[in-house]
Amino acid sequence: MQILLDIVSWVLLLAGSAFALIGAVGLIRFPDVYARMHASGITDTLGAGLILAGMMIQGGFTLVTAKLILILIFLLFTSPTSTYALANAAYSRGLQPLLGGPEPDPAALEAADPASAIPGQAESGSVGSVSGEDKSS
Amino acid sequence: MLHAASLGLVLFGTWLLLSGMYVPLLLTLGVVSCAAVVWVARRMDVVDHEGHPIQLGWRALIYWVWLGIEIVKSNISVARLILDPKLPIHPVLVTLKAGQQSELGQVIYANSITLTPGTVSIRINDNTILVHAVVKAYAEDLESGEMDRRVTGIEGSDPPQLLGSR
Amino acid sequence: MFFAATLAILIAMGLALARALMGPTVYDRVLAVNTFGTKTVLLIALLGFLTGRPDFLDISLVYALINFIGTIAVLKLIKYGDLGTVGHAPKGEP
Amino acid sequence: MIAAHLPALQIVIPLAAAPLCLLLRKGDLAWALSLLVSLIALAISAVLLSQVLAHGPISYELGGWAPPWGIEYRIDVLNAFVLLIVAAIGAVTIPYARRSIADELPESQLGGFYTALLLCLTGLLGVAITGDAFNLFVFLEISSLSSYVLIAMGRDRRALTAAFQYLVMGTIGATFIVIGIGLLYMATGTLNMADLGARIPALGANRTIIVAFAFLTVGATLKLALFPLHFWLPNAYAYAPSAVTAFLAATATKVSIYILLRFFYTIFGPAFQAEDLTLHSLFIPLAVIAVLVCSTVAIFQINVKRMLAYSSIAQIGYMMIGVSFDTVTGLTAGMVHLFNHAVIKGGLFMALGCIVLRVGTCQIDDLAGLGRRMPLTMFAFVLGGLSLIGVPLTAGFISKWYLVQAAIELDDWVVAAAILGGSLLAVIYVWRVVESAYLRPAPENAPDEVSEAPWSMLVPTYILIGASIYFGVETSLNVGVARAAAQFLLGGAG
Amino acid sequence: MVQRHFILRVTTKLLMPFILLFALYVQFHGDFGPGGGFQAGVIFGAGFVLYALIYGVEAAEKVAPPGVIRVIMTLGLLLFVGVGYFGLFLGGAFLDYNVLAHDPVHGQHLGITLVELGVGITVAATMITIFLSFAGRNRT
Amino acid sequence: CLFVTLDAVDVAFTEASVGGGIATVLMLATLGLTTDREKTGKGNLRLVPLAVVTITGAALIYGTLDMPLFGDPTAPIQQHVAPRYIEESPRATGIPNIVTSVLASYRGYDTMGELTVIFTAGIGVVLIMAGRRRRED
Amino acid sequence: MSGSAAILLSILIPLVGAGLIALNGRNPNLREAVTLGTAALLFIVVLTLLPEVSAGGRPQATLIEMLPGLPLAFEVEPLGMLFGLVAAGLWIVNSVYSIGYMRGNNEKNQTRFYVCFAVAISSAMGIAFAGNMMTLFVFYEVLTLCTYPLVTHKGNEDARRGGRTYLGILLSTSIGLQLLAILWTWQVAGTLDFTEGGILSGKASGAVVGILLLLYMYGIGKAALMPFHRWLPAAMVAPTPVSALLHAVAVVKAGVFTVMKVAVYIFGIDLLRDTGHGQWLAYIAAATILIASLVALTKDNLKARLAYSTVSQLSYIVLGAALASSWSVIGGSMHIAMHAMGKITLFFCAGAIYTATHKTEISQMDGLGRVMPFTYAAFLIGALSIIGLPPLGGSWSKWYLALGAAESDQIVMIAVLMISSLLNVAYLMPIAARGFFLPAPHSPTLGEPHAASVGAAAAPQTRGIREAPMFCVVPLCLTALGCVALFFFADPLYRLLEPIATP
Amino acid sequence: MTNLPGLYNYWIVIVLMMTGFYVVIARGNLIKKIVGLNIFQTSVFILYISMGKIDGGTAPIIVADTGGAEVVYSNPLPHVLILTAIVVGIATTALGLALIVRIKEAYGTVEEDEIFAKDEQA
Ligand code: NA
Ligand code: NA
Repeated sequence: MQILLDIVSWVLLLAGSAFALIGAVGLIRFPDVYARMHASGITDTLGAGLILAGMMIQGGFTLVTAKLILILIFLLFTSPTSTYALANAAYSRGLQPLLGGPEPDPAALEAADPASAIPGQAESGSVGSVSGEDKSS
Repeated sequence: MLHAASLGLVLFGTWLLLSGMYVPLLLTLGVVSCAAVVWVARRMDVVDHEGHPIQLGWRALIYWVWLGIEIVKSNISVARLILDPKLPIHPVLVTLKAGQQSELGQVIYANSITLTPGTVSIRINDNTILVHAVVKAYAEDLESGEMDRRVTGIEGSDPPQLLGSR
Repeated sequence: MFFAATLAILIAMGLALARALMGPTVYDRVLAVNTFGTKTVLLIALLGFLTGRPDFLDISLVYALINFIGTIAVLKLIKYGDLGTVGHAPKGEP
Repeated sequence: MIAAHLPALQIVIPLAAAPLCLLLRKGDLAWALSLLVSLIALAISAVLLSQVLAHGPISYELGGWAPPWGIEYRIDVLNAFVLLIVAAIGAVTIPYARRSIADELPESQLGGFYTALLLCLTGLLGVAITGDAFNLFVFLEISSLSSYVLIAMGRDRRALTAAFQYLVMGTIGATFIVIGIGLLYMATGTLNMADLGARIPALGANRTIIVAFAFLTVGATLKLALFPLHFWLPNAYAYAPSAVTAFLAATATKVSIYILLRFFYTIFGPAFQAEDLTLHSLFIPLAVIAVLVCSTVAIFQINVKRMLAYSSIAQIGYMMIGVSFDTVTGLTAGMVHLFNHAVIKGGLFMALGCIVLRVGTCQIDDLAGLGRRMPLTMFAFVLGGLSLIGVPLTAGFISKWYLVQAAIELDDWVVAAAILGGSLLAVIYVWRVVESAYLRPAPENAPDEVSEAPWSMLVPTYILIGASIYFGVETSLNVGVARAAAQFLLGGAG
Repeated sequence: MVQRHFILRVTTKLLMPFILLFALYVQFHGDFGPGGGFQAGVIFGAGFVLYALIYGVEAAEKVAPPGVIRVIMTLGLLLFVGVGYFGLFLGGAFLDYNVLAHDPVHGQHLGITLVELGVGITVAATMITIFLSFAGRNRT
Repeated sequence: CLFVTLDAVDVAFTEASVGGGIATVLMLATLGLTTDREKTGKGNLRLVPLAVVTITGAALIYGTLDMPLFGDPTAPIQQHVAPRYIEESPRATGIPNIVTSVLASYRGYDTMGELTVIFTAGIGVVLIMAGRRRRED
Repeated sequence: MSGSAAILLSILIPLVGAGLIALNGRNPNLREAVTLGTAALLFIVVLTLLPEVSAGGRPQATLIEMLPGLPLAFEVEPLGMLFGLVAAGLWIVNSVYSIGYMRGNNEKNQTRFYVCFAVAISSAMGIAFAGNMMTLFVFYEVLTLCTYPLVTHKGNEDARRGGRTYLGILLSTSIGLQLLAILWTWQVAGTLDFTEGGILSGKASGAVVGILLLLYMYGIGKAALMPFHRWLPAAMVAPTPVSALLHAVAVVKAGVFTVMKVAVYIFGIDLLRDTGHGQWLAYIAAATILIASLVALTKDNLKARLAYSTVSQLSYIVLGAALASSWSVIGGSMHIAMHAMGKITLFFCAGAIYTATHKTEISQMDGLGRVMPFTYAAFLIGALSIIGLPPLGGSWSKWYLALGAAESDQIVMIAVLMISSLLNVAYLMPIAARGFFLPAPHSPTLGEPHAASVGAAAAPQTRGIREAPMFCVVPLCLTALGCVALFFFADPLYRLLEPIATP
Repeated sequence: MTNLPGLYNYWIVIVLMMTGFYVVIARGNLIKKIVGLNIFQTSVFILYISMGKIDGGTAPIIVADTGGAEVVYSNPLPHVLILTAIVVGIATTALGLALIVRIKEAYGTVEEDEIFAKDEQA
């Protein structure tokens, strides 16, 4: 029984590791920040989930498992929220996603980035002048 | 009040899970802590149907299971994209209608979209959600509206609390 | 086996770090740092198992929490230029 | 029963009073509490000094844990003396501060001000009293952080940059000290200073120890603004609120000297220094340069606070000369000057504070004609200036006497000449002020009604100025205790 | 038209009680695992920071009025120092916990718990104070 | 995380909450309040600081030469004071976390000082920030 | 009255007087009365010490132990007795004169003036009676500081500059050199008590003695040994009573007195002679005597000429110490009194001339002798005394100095003394001669700085007698008589001083 | 010199430490100075913690169930010291940043050279 659990746990851990790695690779390979969010989503969801699940099996029905579950829940709540916040901030600040063709143009990316200097409001006036509204409103 | 009591219970359960030490002193401290947290949380005005959505009930659990499966599927799908040497992606932006009545429902919907790799919600606006999909097919999946319906479903028939619900 | 997972996480962290350094936009960096944080959470949990004392998961939990708050703060700064602005709808407005 | 706990109370009474000051919203209440506490601290330090003189070192085990496992207070003649200096200056500054600070800060900040001042006092006393190397760092930081805040409360915007500069330098210094303490701990396994002192000789020429020595020295040197690591000091003193300048000038650098002494003599011991000649011979030239260069720079200042600040750096040079001589006379000289300079500079900065209160500035030209308009204040300044120069019958003379004597004992004529040369430079910068105040008419556009400073400020000023005369005539306290401390340090550790 | 940031707001609402509870858990379990007053205070403060980030400084100050927080800040320190004095009054040295209870071990435990509580209180209050000072700076 | 590998879990915990949290948030707040533009071209190497740093670093490395080896159980640091904490503190305080008992009891006085430092920083920030706001035109 | 009480009183009385003067600042008559009363009282107290000291007694007093082994202590020996008498006695005269001068010239800040004056006398007493070098140094410095406000009395740019030079040289020499010498002495000898025969003999080698002597001699800036003499002419910006105080009564005399004390009681005459270090000092003194005299010749400003004369005359006293023989020491010591009396007369005269006519330049004073006969007669007497002609006091001191030079086989020094006397004649006599014999100039405003303000008084000056106020003239007559008297009372002086030369 | 490999980790820490130190003293931007200070201090923390590490040791929290095996605990004292030092560090950082905010308001810049230039003019 223990061996079976170990095997399951190892498989989960390995699979989780694989997904975490794939997500990281995606983070490198994808052409723009919006696309990369999908890659990071892999790590945050299945990567983290599987690894934590692997550990849960090792932990058995103990408080360790409970804490691992709490961690997972926490990740599942916060990850999409921060991704949304990120996408929303980027989009509100005028960063357009690359659509259609798979070939990204780095120069265009740089030019389109209004926030390359933190927080980078050089062209939009003083800090804080962009109030709480979306431009599209 | 119901929310507060329920929150207190949930918190105490969490305490028990975290603590693992079931001695009188720590249990007492746990009760005190939970009470204190409920008090602060009420002060912060976070104890309501949004902050502590007990009204969703068991329907939420079913949704979670379904969502989990979706997440796994889309994970595998996007992983394939990443590992494909040609990187066959074709990002699109689409605007989806969010049929939920409450902000909570829309939040669940938007976060579900984001949680499933391949799609990211960028903005919620007047019951519409702007979504970035890495491949057009993902966007079309969403446009089919199944997730939207399911989220609307768990909302149930609670009073419509679209905006300014507090 | 924990070791293999740890190794994988470390590699993934390295890649995230690379992305953080490469940018090119500040959002890429934020995204990379955020993912890096998530991996740190996993790493700490794994290290607990690796060293045979898995009761240090609290640290993971703290890390996850801090990572989230940090990301929100950065984004708020980028978006509004300071941390004090109210970033949501005022009460009662439609 | 209380008597046994005096060492703890010396620190924890001001420490507990600091938050209470914040709770007392009214500035006057906070002031009254601070005053009470500072007087108690002074009384305790006096009792402690007499106990130490009578019965030898006192040890107090905090938390009841025996050293080196717990933290120990260890009071010998040296730190009892320093405690007395710090507490006395505190007890004089706080009465003075009431009027001076009320003029410089809004009412809403007064409670916070006294909190910070008490914290600073606590920190300085804590540094002086502790027998634990790491605890010294903690209390050093209490005093440092509160002094950054106190300095930043100055009205001029340069107070902010001065505080920042001090913060950076002070933190580098403190971090160096932490590194040094860490290395010592690594090599010996203990943090208790007496224990360290007992274990280090056994290690012989250990490179880790040597580096620790270097880091502790550099760190303390940064804190005490020894030339050429002094550049943070002039602005800090010039732009802080007057009472703060008086307090810090009279205490903070003194405590840093104490730290250095403690490191040199209790932890490393005279034997270690004898081997480590390079560092030792580095100090005297630096100190001599400090005396000459900074005195010269002081001459060219137009802001009198800055002038006195540069003078302070020069005076630190004097103290370092004495301390570096490594003889009983030299150490006595260093410590006598430590005491005397605290009194003199405190008094001088207080007199300046009176001027700032009435005139609004302390540019040398704005002082024109003040000899007539603020006779008591200016007279205090002149007396203090004479003491700074080292004229006979003032405390400054006693310092110079012992310093030169120490130099002559070692046939170090260059240093002797430098010490006296520094005095001559002091004549020049002091006299620039005197001339302006007494031999020039008040400027045309000067405010009409410049009256004498209020009594609440004059009395504390004259207490310190009077002390700087008294200790130039009746020297049994300062010289006697300093000599006892010097003998203790050289004898006790050897 | 209104910025729809309710995703952040709702998530924060959901998490907030658990963050605060976690802080208290860390506070009271520092004896057994990693953590203690300082960490608890920081986490509590961090929860508050999150609240202020999402709801704005004004709302945060309504929940935690700066004056009150400053008082709490002093109370934590006074609790610590007070425990020290208490040991002194009971005949021990300053901060001697052995005398706090009949049994030294219990005394130690009690002392440590109280002292850690003082640390937690002051640290949390200080974190909140500092953050609000910074974040509230740009208000007119 | 590094601290976990060095067995310093309490430190890791603190560093996680402080380094990742408060310090970052404060840094961001400051950036928000101060930065209009990022100054570029300031990255050139400055020789005097470089010399200072080199000398300091060389001194430290020199100092390491007589240090006990990393992890050496016979090092003085493991011999003198610490063993008694490990041996005695669980009995004396009834607390398994030795760090906590040393922190709060054996060296409780240090901790009181530390708390005072925090307190100082708290009121210090309030006092500094309360100063008049003088904007330059 | 016991000796120790008298010593302390003589320091205390002027201080108390200073306090009373300050309190009576609003009532000038009362203030001046206090000044005079204090001066008289002081003189009496000092006089009470004389019998005991003459009889070989050495009254002592100790105030407090400032540093371990270094008390503020007093002991009256012949040299100090002499200086004390001179200072106390001349203060009376000077006070009377000051009243006339200050009122006659409507000077400002008169109260401050009298207070500082009294403090200066107090410190002069402290110097005179100091029982050890430390005590002497303390009062020496106090004297410097309390005369600074006197020098800068006018408060204008000239006064500031003069004050700077004054304070700068006196403080820097005393702190930079003298203090070092004192500390060194303390280090070598272990004591600073003035002891007959010196404290350094047997303790210090020849080279150390030489360096110490150099440090002392230049450290005692008040002795105005060249090249540290600049302060004296610079201090001429002060009102004339101050110049008199500086040049005759207190400051310079304190300087040369200190030189004597150091030579006699720190080094000991024998040590100086045996090590031969007196030799070069003698040369420096001789050079100062001659050069200063020559400079004096070139000065048209009366006070400046007198100032250089003082520089020159002071070095007689240093020479006396340097020659290190019994005669020379006695001669030098005597010269303290003799020069004091002569020079104060000359300064009083200069002040009287200024008060009456506001003239400062010698070239403007042609024919004034006929207008101010008393003043000019006194001037003549003073000048002759300085030159060293009998029957005036100055002749004795020069005589003993010459004897001393002969005794120590310093024939060159005898020549120096003679040449110097000739130079004295050359720079002093023309002033009197011009006053008595040259006709008054036709244009009274020629080069006259105060013409505008005193034009009315200056115009008719060629007719009749127009002396300065009584308060000015009487004192200068008295001191002129003093010059004569000193000639006839030289013997008691000699007997008083004899013990220091023959231990 | 056989012990050198056992010291390499100290050297890495020292390099990190000196990087921070360099940033503090070489950079003119006040915020960067504070960042440098943080790096500097953090590496000192690592130095301390490394000295407390013991081979085969574990975190100094007593394990209730040792399974009969001898448990070696790492030295807790450096941890305690560093906890204190961290707190001091964050306190310093907070103060420094508050000062920077005020400096920015008063001078309009956070660059050291510009601040000096403005002080010179005044
Ligand atoms: Na997604
Ligand atoms: Na703990």
